[in-house]
Amino acid sequence: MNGRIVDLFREMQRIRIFEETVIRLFKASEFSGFLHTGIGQEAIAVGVCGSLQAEDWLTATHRSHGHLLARGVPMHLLLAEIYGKESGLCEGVAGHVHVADMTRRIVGGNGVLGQNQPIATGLALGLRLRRESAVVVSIFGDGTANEGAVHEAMNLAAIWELPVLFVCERNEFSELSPYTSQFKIKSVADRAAAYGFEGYSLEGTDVEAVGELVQRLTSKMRRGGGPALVELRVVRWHGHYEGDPQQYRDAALRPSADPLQLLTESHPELLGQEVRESILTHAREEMEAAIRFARQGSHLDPEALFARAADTGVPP
Amino acid sequence: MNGRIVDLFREMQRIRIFEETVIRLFKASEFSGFLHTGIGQEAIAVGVCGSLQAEDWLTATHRSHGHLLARGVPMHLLLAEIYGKESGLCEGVAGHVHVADMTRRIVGGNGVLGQNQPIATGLALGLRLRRESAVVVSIFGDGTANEGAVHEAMNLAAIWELPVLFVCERNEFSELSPYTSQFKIKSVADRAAAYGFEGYSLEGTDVEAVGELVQRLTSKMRRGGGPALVELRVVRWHGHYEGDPQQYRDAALRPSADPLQLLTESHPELLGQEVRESILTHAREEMEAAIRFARQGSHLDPEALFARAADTGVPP
Amino acid sequence: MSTSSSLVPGTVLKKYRVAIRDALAEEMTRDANVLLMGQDIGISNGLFRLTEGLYERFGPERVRDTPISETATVGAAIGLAMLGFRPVVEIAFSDLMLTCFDTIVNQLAKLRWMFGSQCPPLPVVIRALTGAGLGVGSHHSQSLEALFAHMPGLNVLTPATSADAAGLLKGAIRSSTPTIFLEHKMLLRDSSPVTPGEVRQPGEAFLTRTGTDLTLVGYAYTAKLALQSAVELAAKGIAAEVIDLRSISPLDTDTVTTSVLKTGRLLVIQEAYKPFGVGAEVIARLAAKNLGHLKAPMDRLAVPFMPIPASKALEQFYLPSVSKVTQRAVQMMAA
Amino acid sequence: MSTSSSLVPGTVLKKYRVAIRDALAEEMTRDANVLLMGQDIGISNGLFRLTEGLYERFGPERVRDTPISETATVGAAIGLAMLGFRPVVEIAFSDLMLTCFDTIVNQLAKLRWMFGSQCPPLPVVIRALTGAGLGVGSHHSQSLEALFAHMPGLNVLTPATSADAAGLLKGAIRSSTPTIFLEHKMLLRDSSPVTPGEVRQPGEAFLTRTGTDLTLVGYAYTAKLALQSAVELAAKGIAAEVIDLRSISPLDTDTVTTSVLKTGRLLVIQEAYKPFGVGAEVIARLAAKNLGHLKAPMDRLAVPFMPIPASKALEQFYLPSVSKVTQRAVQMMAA
Ligand SMILES: Cc1ncc(C[n+]2csc(CCOP(=O)(O)OP(=O)(O)O)c2C)c(N)n1
Ligand SMILES: Cc1ncc(C[n+]2csc(CCOP(=O)(O)OP(=O)(O)O)c2C)c(N)n1
Ligand SMILES: [Mg+2]
Ligand SMILES: [Mg+2]
Repeated sequence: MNGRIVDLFREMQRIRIFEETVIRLFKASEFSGFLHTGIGQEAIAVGVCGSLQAEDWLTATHRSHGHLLARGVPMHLLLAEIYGKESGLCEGVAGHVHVADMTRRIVGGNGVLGQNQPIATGLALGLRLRRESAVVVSIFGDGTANEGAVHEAMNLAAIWELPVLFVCERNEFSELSPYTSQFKIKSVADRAAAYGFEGYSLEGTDVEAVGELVQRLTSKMRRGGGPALVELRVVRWHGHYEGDPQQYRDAALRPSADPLQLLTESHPELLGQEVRESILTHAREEMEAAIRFARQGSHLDPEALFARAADTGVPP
Repeated sequence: MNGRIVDLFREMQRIRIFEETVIRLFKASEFSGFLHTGIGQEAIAVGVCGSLQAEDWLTATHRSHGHLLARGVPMHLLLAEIYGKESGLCEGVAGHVHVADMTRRIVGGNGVLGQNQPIATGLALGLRLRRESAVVVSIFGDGTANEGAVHEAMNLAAIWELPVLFVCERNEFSELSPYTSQFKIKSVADRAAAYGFEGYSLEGTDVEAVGELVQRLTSKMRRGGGPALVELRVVRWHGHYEGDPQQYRDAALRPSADPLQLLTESHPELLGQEVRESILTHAREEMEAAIRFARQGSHLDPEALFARAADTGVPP
Repeated sequence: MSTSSSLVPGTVLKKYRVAIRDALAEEMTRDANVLLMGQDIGISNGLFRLTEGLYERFGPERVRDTPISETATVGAAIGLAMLGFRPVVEIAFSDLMLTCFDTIVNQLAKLRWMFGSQCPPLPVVIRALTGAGLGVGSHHSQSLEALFAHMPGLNVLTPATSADAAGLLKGAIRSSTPTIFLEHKMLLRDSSPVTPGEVRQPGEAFLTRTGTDLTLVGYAYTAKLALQSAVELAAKGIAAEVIDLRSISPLDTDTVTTSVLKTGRLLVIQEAYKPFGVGAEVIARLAAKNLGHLKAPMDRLAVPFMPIPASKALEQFYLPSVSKVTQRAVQMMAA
Repeated sequence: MSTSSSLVPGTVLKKYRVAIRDALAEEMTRDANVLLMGQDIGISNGLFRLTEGLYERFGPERVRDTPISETATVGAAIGLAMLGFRPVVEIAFSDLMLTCFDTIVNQLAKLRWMFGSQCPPLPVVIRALTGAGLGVGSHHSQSLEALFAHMPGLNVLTPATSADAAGLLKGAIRSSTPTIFLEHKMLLRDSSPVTPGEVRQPGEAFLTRTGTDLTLVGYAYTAKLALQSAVELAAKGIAAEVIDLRSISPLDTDTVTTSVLKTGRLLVIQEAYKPFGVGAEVIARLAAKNLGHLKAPMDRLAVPFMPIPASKALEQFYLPSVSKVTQRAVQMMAA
C-alpha cells in the first residue's frame, strides 16, 4: 500500500517531466507538428491507467502522453515517435496525435474526435465473446462528448452490456472554447443515465480517489457488468496546443491544483523530500536517455512506406 | 372547443383513410418503391401537427403521410408524389420517403435517419435570429434516436436554447427489431436530461392529451424557451413496410389502441354515428378525388430534370 | 449472368442473393472468427433476406443485430478485428455508409497503416446494397464505389454474377485488407453458376465476351447491360468485347488495355455519377500508356450529373440501359 | 502567387489568409444574411486565425462558435439557408468533413434538387483547410476535393492565390449552389495581389504561364509547384504552359484542351490520392475529345496511394515537389 503511493507519485512525476521537457524541445524546434500536453492532468492518467491490468485495453486521446506513459510505455519510444523517428512506437508514421502501442493494448490517440469510442465497444465485445475478464477504458475530452460517435458507442455498450469504462477527461476546454459554451448540463456524467448505466463525477486531481473509483468500477465489469461513465474534473494548465495564446481564457478559471503536490501533502511521511528527489532524478535520467535515443534515431527509409502499405493491405 | 374535437377526429379519419387506401393501391401495384404507413399512429400526427401555427416548421420522417396530412397538405398532392407524378408535391422527384412541402413549412421525410434533426436546429436558430416566435417540431422514430446526428442536434438545441420540440414517435420497432434490442433505458424521454432540457413520455393514442402537451410546450418556446423532448408511445400496427412478413414480431406485443375509437368513446355526444359517417364520407371523397388526380397526372418530362438541376445549382 | 441450363460440371446454379448467403455460411463454418453484424440481419434475415437462416444456424453472438448506429457498428467491427475477429457488416443501402464515412475511410482503412505491424490486419468486410432500379429515390439508390476507391486502404468489389458474389466475398473475408463489398439490388434474383467452395481474389477483371470492334467495360449491373448490349450489337454486325471489372480497387486495367489494343475503341459504362468515377480512372490509366492510334476517343456512359429521381419513369430515363449502350456503341463505330 | 512589388494599379498585396478574412468581412457587411459558424471562430479567431477580428466586428450572433458536432453544425447551416441565411461554416481540417459527409453530400447537396423550386437555394459555404506540409499526419493533411466533386450539387473550389481566395469566396457566398471551399494550409502566408471588391465565378481555369512544350495543370498548392517548376524547366530550355484549375467542380477542361492542343503534352499534378482524382477526370475528358496525335501520353503526378505519414521527412518524400514535377516533365519531353 505504501509502495503504491510512491508508485503513483513516481508515475505522475515521469509524466510531468516528460511534458515539461517536450514543451521545451518543441519550443527549440526539435520536432514539428502540433503539440498537446496533459501537464496538470497527471492524476487522471495515473489514477486510471495505473488501475488497469496488463490484459485490459485502453483507447487514448490526442492528448495522450500521460495515458501512454502511465500504461507503461517507456519515454524513449514515445519521444522517438514524436520526433518522427523509425525507433518510435509507430516508426514515426502515426506521429504525436495518433500514437499507439498495441503491444501494450493501447489503441492510441485518434485524429478524429469521437472515433475511438466505437472502437472501444468492439474491443469490449471481442473480450466478452472470448470470455475474457479484461475491460476497456476509453478516454475522451469533454468537448469530444458532443460528437455523435460517442453517443452511438455509449448506447451500444449499454445495450450489449459491454465492459467499457468511459472516462471523460474534463479539463474545462474544448480546444479554444470553455465547457459552458458546449454544454447546458452541469456534468458530463449526466449523460450516462441517457443510456441506462451509471455516471460519476470526481475531482481529477486526487490520484488515489480516481484510482479507487476506477478499481471499483472495473472490478464490477470483470465480473460481467456493463459500462460506466466517469467524469474527471481538472482545469487545463496550458493552452490547447503549446503556443496557444489563450486570449479566450477567463482569468477567473484558475488551473486546477497540482496533483503531485496534493499527493505529497496527503502523504508527507511517504513522500519526504529525499524520496521525491530520488524519483525526480530517476525521471530526469529516463528523460535524458529518451532525448538521446530520439535524437539519435533516423527516419524510416521512405521506401519502407511502400512495404508497410503492402503489408497492411493497402492496394497499389 | 367542441368543434376542436370533431376537427381532431376528422383529421385522424383523413389519415386513416389515406393509409388504408395507399396500402390497397400499393398491393395493386399502382406505384413502386417502398411504402411505410403510420396507420394506428394518427393521434401523434394530429395531436402534434394540429397544435402548430402556420408559421411553425415541421421536420417529418420516412413514415410521414400522417404528419403531412395533419399539417394541412391535401391528399391529392401527397398521393401524386407517391405515384411519382409531376403534379405531386415534389414533382415525383423526391418520392414517398423524402416527400416535403416547404410551402407549408414541412421539410419532409429524409432517407437518412437522424439527418433532419440538425436541420431542425438550424431552422430554429434562424427563427430566433429573425426574432420570430415560431417553433420547430422535429419528429423521429424510436430507432432513429440512436443516430449520432440526433445527439448532436439535441445538444446544439440545448446550448443555444432553440425552440425545437423533439418528438419521438415510439412505435416499439426500429425497422424489424423491437425497442428492447435498441435501448437499455425505459423511455427515450430520459435522453432529454443528458442535454439539460425536459423530457416527457405519454401514450400516443390520446390525441387530446398529445395536443395539450404540445400546446403547453410550444407556447413556452414561443416566449423564448429552449427545447424539449416528448416521447409518444404507440405499438406499430402494420409491418415496417407494407408487405413485411414480421416473423420477428412478438405476438404478445399487441398493436396499440385505435385512437379514433378512443376519441369517439371519450366524446360520444360530439362524435355520434351521424357525425362520424359524414366525416368518413368526406374523407372518402377527398381520397377518391386524390386517386383520380394522381392517376391522371403524367410524369415530369425527363428533360425537365436538367432544368431542375440547373435551377437548383447542380453544376453540369 | 447466363441463365443457360447447360451447366459446367461441378457448378451449381444459384441466385446472387443465395450465393452471398451461402458464402457467408461457408466462411462462418470454416472460421469461428467470422461474425456478422447489421441492422435486422438476425431473426429477420436482413431487409433483402441476405442472411436468411444464418441466425438459426449460428446464433445471436455470430449474427448480431445492431441498433441504428452505423458509426458505432463499423467502429465496433474495427475493435473486433483488432482482437482477431473477422466481422462482416451489412449496411442495407450503400448510401447510408456516408453516415459512417469517416469510420470507414479514416479509421478502418488507415489505422493499421498508421500503427504499423504492431496492429494486426483489420479484415472487416462491409457489405452494402448498391444501385438504382427500385424507384426508391436519391438516398437509397446511389452507386458510390468511387468514393471508397479513391481512398487508400480498402478493397472495393462489385460482383455482377453469383460466382463472383460468392467467390469474391469469400476472398474478402479471408483477406487482410478491409473490403467494401457492393451488392447490386437489381442482381439479387439473377441466377448463374457457382463452383462450390471457390475463392476469388480481387483485382482481376473478367473478359465476359470476346469481340474485335469495340470494348465495353462495365461492373455490377452495367456488366450485365454491356453483355446484353453486345448481343444487340452482334445483330447489327458489331462485335463487342465485354469486360466485367469486378474489382474497383485494386483495378485491373491490363485486361482493358489488351482489349483496347485489339479493338481500338473503349466505352466504360457506369451507373455512378460520371466525374471522378470509374470510367475516368480506367481511361486515365489507359491514356498514360502508349496505345498508339485509337479508332475513336475513349469515352464513358454514365448517369446525368444529378441525384436519382424517385419516380420510376424518371429513374428509367436517368439510368443507363441496354439501348443506351447500344446506341452509344453504334455512334462510336460511326465516328 | 507572385510576390513582386510591382503591383497592377488598383490591386493590393495581401496574404491568402487575410484575403479570406477580408472577403468574409466584406460579404458580411454587404449582406446581413451572411453569418459564420465553426469551432473557435469567435473570440479565438479560428485555429488558423482565418476569422481574425470578425467576432468583435459582427458579434456572437453572426460569428458563432459551435460545439464539436460537425454534423449538427452543417445540418444547422442547411436549416438556416432554408430561411434565407447564407451560412459560411469553417471546419479546421477538411479530413474532419468526413464525419459529416452524409450531411454534406446527401443533404446539403441534394435537398433542393429533390424538393424542387418550393425549396429556396441553399447557399451554404463550407470552408475547410486542406493539404499536407505541417507534419500533422494522416487525419489532418488530406486533399479530398475529388470526394466532393464526384457528388452532384456542390461547387468545389481550390484557390491558389489571394485573388482567387477572395474572389471565389465572395462568389461562393453569393452563389445559389452550396460550395466546398478548400483553403490550403501551406498557402496561408503567401502574399499576392488582390483587386478589392472583385467577385470571381467558379468553373474557370486560369492560364498562369504560357509555354509551348508541355502543359502543367495544378490547383491549390500544386498550382504553385507547377509555376515554380516552369521556372526550373525554362532554365533547361523547356517552355511549360501552366494552368491553375481553381475550380474542381465545375471543372473547366476547355482551357486545358486548348493548351494541350498546342503543347501536345499534359501532366496533371495533385496532392490528392491518384485514383479517381482530379487528374483522372481531366485526362478522361480530354481523351473523349479528338485531340489528334499527342507528343506524349497524358499523365498524372500524385502522392503514393497510402495515407500521409506524420514524420516531416517522410511527408516530404511523400508529397509532390518542384523537383519531382520538373523531373517528370523532363521525362515527358524525352519520351
Ligand atoms: C471530429 C473532430 N472535430 C474537431 C477536431 C479538432 N480538435 C482537435 S482537439 C479538439 C479539442 C478537443 O477538446 P476535448 O475533447 O475537450 O479534449 P482536450 O483537448 O481538452 O483534451 C478539437 C476541436 C478533431 N480533431 N476532430
Ligand atoms: C442512417 C439510416 N440507417 C438505416 C436506415 C434504414 N431504415 C429506414 S427506416 C428504419 C427504421 C426506423 O425506425 P424508427 O426510427 O423507429 O422509425 P419507424 O420506422 O418505426 O417509424 C431503418 C433502419 C436509414 N434509412 N438511415
Ligand atoms: Mg477538454
Ligand atoms: Mg419505430
